[in-house]
Amino acid sequence: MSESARQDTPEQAEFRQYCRQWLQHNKPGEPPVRLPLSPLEIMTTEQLAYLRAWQQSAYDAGLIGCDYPVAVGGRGRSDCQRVANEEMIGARTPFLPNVIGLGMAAPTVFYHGQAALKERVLPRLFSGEDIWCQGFSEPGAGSDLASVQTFAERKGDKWVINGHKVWTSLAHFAEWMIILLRTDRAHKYDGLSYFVVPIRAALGKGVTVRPLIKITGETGFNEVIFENLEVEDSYRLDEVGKGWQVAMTTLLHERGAGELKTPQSGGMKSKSTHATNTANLIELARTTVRNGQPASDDPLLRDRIMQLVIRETGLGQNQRRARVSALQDHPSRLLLQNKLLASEIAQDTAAVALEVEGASASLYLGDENAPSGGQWPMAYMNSYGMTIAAGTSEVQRNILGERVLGLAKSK
Amino acid sequence: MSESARQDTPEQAEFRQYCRQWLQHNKPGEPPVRLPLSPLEIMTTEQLAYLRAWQQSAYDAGLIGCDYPVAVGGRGRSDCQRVANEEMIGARTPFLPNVIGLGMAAPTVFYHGQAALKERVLPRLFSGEDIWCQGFSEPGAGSDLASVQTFAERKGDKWVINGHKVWTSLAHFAEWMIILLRTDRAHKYDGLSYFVVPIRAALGKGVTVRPLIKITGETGFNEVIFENLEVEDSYRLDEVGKGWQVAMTTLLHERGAGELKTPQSGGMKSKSTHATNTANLIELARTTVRNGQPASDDPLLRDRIMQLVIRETGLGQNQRRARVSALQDHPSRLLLQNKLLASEIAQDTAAVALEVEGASASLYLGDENAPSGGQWPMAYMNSYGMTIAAGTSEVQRNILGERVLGLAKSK
Amino acid sequence: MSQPDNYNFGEEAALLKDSARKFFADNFPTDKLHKMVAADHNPERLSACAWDRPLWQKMVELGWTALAVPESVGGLGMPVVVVAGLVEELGRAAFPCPLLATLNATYTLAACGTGAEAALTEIAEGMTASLAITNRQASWDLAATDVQFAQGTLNGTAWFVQDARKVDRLLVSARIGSGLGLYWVATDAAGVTILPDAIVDLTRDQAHVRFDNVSAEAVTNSGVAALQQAMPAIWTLLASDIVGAAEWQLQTTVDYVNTRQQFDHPLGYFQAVKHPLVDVMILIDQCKSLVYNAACAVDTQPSRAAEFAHMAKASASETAAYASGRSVQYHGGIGFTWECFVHLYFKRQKHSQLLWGDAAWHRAQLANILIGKVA
Amino acid sequence: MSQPDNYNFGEEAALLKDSARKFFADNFPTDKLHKMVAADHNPERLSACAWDRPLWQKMVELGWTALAVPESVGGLGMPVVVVAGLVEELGRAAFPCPLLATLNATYTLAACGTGAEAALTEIAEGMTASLAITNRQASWDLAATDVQFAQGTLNGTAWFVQDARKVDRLLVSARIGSGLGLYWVATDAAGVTILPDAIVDLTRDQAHVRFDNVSAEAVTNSGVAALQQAMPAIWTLLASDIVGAAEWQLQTTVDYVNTRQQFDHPLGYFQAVKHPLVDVMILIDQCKSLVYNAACAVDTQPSRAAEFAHMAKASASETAAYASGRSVQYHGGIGFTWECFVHLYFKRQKHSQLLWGDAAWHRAQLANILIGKVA
Repeated sequence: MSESARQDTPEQAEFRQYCRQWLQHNKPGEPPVRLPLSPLEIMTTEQLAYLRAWQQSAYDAGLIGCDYPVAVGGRGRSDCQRVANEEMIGARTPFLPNVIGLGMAAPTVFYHGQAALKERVLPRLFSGEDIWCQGFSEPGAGSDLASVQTFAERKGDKWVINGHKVWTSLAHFAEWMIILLRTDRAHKYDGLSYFVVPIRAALGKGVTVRPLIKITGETGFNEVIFENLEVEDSYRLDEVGKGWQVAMTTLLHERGAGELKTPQSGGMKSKSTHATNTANLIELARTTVRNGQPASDDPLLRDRIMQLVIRETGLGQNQRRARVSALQDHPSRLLLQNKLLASEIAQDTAAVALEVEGASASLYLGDENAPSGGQWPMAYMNSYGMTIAAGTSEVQRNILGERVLGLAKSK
Repeated sequence: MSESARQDTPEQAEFRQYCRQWLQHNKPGEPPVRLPLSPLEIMTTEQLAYLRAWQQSAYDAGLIGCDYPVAVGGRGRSDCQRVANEEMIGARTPFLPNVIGLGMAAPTVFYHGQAALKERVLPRLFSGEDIWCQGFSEPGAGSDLASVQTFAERKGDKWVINGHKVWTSLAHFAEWMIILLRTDRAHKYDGLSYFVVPIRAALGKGVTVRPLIKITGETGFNEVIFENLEVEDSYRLDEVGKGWQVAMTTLLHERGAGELKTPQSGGMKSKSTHATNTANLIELARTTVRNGQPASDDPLLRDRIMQLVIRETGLGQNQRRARVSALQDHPSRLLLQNKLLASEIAQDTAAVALEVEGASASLYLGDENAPSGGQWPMAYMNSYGMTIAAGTSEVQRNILGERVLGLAKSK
Repeated sequence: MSQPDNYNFGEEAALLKDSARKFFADNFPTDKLHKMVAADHNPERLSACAWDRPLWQKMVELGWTALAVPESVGGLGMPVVVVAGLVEELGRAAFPCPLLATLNATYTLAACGTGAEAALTEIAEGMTASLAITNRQASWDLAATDVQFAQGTLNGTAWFVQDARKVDRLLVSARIGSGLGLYWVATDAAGVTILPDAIVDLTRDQAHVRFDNVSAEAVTNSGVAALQQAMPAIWTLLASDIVGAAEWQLQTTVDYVNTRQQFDHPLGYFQAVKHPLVDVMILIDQCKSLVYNAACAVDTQPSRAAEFAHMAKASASETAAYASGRSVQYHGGIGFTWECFVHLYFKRQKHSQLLWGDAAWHRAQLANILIGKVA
Repeated sequence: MSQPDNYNFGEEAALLKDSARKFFADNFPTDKLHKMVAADHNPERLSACAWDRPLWQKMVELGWTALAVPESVGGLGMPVVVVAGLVEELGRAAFPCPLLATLNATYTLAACGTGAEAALTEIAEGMTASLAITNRQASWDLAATDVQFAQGTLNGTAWFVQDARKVDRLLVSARIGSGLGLYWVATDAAGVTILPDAIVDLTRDQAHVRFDNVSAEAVTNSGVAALQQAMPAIWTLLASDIVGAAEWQLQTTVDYVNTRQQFDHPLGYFQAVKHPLVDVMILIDQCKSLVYNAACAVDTQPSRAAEFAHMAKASASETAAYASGRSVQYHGGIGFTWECFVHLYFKRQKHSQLLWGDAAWHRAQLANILIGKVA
């Protein structure tokens, strides 16, 4: 019996039992298709269909959104999502496809949307029937998010949207988009408002979704162009001019630092998926012959791999320690490090893997002789998506220096 | 015959011959005292006397200041100091004690001082009779040099100086100080003026010199306090308000990027002196037994030592390439890196040496069992003097980014 | 067997940690430390041994030296996580005293079985001790020693003995035949000569100790096994000391760069200062998390104690080096002076960094566990 | 014997370097490169081999492929420093062509003695070639090969053959008895099968080549000695290619961060961007200085050629990795897209970084020279 289980409330204990039993009988079998590494890399409708079916069944069983009130499609439980997540991951289930919806849109709509809107959109969000995407970044607004220019102009009880969003993962599958818009050009932060927009319905009628190609050659990101798209005022979250505050709710939950725990499953082993972690790196080093000896015998590589093991373990232990208040001097000091550390550890892990592979690191996915099917060079390139997206590593260090250490604000 | 010799002009060739012969007969013998690592660390009058005698004889022989006009104590040669330096260093002579005088004061006085002043002070500067020091930094003006507050107030044809200078090496031996003073509080840069000040004569009468102790425990730096010190207007260099431009001449020559080549000797081997370089590091690794094996057999240490060898060699080759215009895209791109690289390579070299020594790195100068007499921990601590003084490494990177790469000025 | 989520770091542990922090803050602020240990700046000085013995006595009376002693022999039998909390505060204060040395001896004795009960009882009663188990080369091979035991007496020299001049007893490792014995010896016993080292670190003393026909009885004859069992706690506690000291370095430097103005801004405004300080914080947090994980492993998951302790000390050594360098660099000129306090921690950290194995050594041991030894 | 201060990099060398830079700037700007090599973005694509053969012919007519060929066999017999200058510009343009491959073959042949004259003459006349001397594991041990020579024929597979589909000839290393022979083989000869690799780098092609009873005659039977003599030039020229490409990455990124505005400032204003870009420049300059030092050593100080060439390639590999990472990171989102040009250099540099030995391997060889082999 795991330690977290040992600390369950009665409700959690009973729910944990239920989850276990349900998962025993309802965990989906091997996927019919090669699964992507993460929901953000879903490329084909086959992949989506398989993952969506899993989310639907997990939702119907009450494992997703269970801490939300019944009225909006939840089960009104208290702190049970954590239990469901532990059990789903423990059971090595597939991940949930509607990741932006569950992790960012749901809490934001829940805290800032009107009752009618919540009741309409959240159930289909939890079930995965409606995929959600996020419209924050723009060509001119990356690290400096508050400089978004996509404009919503009021026309009676409607708003007319014009502009250009980029890096919108899943937009090509999404029904809805959470979007940060400018409603006042005179004020940078107070000139922003936050909406939900039914983009699928408007495809070809004011909304164009174009795929962006990553340096890996993969698609998955999109750019979304808005031309005179009309949306109802009821799709607005919170007041006009409060968009920045609403966006903070989104980012807080994205960082896992929000009130509502994000539903998570995953852990399903699949030969075709390949995680960027030190376990796989060590496996690679063991099976690679390099200058005549196993790479795992090379003292320099051993040292560099151990450096990564220590950072990886440290990150895991940070998350554990973050739950022990007596061992923290500052509430968000550890949580705010997660994204920065995870992305940089992944990047360095992939970089070392390429050195382990040596000249064979030149071989890519299409090459039958590529070690690990060419996944490591792809992982290395993708790692820059991680250190750039959702706040570059540079921005993350600013946030940590200013919010945690209390150093003077750079800008 | 060295390559540089091969490229000598007739004058240089003849002069080189002369230098060689003179050095053969006049190179000083072993010092009677333990010599410091650099002129800036001269602590005793015995050390100073020995080094001063050497500078005097080299000056009398025409090896020092020989490119300066005869009128100011030079020999009116063209580009012969370089030759003298090569020969003096080749002959492994002691270094010259009046390093600030020769490297910074002399060219500054020469380019910005009045004729009478030059003729008065430069000969005794070259000969080493007068030691010079530099009064730039203040408690409140470190990286931001232009914020100096030590004030010179005009009183007829005199100036009255009040304030506080720090990090003035050699001040306890110095006759003269080059000093950057504020003469106008209204303008930051244009409110500065540059003087030479006879501090020795004024000790106890308006000038107080107090030693500063370094983290190594060594003395050598000083703080100098001015209380109503009167100096003549003829000690001013260039116009009132032009102090910043004059200071640039000083810094340019400090960086070795000035018109006039600084007289340099050195290279004398002395068991008591210990240079922070990879040759000594390799020697240390060879002679250290670490976890049962010679440290020089440890693959990780070998790799780290080679990293330093490569940086050290690269720095030397930078200086060589800096003289081949066809292999440079920007005139000062290489020169401006010297100080930054030299100080950081020294710091990292010492750091690796401490790891080679392991627990024995805890042993300091006073310990008979200390490897290399405890010089490595001292060198490591002193390396921070190098990365902080004369423009911190952070300031150096700003300069390189802005002046060479043309990036927007940080401040 | 898995660990408790909260490291078993409960009420009691939190209380002790807080009171320790308050104890040092109230009784031994850094200026007091500086006045006490930095009196003589001569780089060729011989080793000093300046410490506040009366304050130390208070710590003994508070029972801090008996924390790790098993209850069976009159100690408090506290888990290592609790002790780690105390040691973190000790490191933050850089307080010169034989607490770590005594704890190291305690954990080693506790692994020696019944033969060690008398010694442990002495510690429970307030005696202090230090390990004398290192050879001239400071090899971290536990079997390495330059002391021999024969005909009931110890002969040879033990090197790098920490706080030797502050302790009452030494736990000495000596070769006996093909094995290794551990011996409990009074520092004032006949034939024991403590030869102080002149060290850089002003907050500790260190010595090599000569043994000339010192009569002694073995606490155990399976010294290597006992040391093997004890080292994870020893590595972890030193790492905890480093974490506390590094946190002092970080906070002190943050305070300075927030006040020091250059170019019309506090230094901390500049990313060239801000981001490296964030990296210091990141290293400290990594290390701190690994310390409590390792401590908890010693308490509840012995099969993985060595693995996690190697991680903790490797991380700590990197943290000590980086935090120290940045603390001096960002204090600028003033940080390079003897009068500024940062060099006290700079030197203590350099000492700790290389003690009981540096980062590379611990990673090499870790690799032997996780990847396997190289054939 | 010491080197000339100016590396013997004179008029002629400067002229060639400038004209090469102009040649690529005029005829093959980066957008043209992108259009040519980045047509197919499918990550599972098979290897393409897109290059501008007519432009390459111009280069051949300019005599660039004959630069390193000794005059005795109709070449121009230029020193390596001159060639390094040309290759630096090639790297800056990331121009897909078999110049490096042909130069590598040339230096190896030039070390083979009279037996190589015919082959060198072919190169002097415009033939292109590549080395086929690497085994499946890409061991950089010069004696390692998976090809055997027996009864006048070659059998086996050579791996990681660079630009194999662009060249006319292969210089193949094969085991013959206990020795190693080098063989000059036409790529269209009977029994030669070129099996293209699907590689990340879009600016080169790579293949493994199968030899089935390919009849061939040895250019030399002391292949290891010849390769040993040639490798310093080969390492140095690849390092020079890396330097040129890294300079492109630096300047392109500098231009971008000077225009891209965030938080009311160009990105380059922020030290978090400015200082790492300075470090990129520092690495480039270190590498460039070491490249010309190594090239000059090959020309004038053969006794130290290997030592200096190891430094150059070790430095180059670090430079390639760091410059590439920063170029993508500071281009931000746009730098992560296929349409942006930076990934072309990112991928070429990653390929170059690991080719002919990575940084750690070269440092290990350097240590064997400077410290001595570990007993």
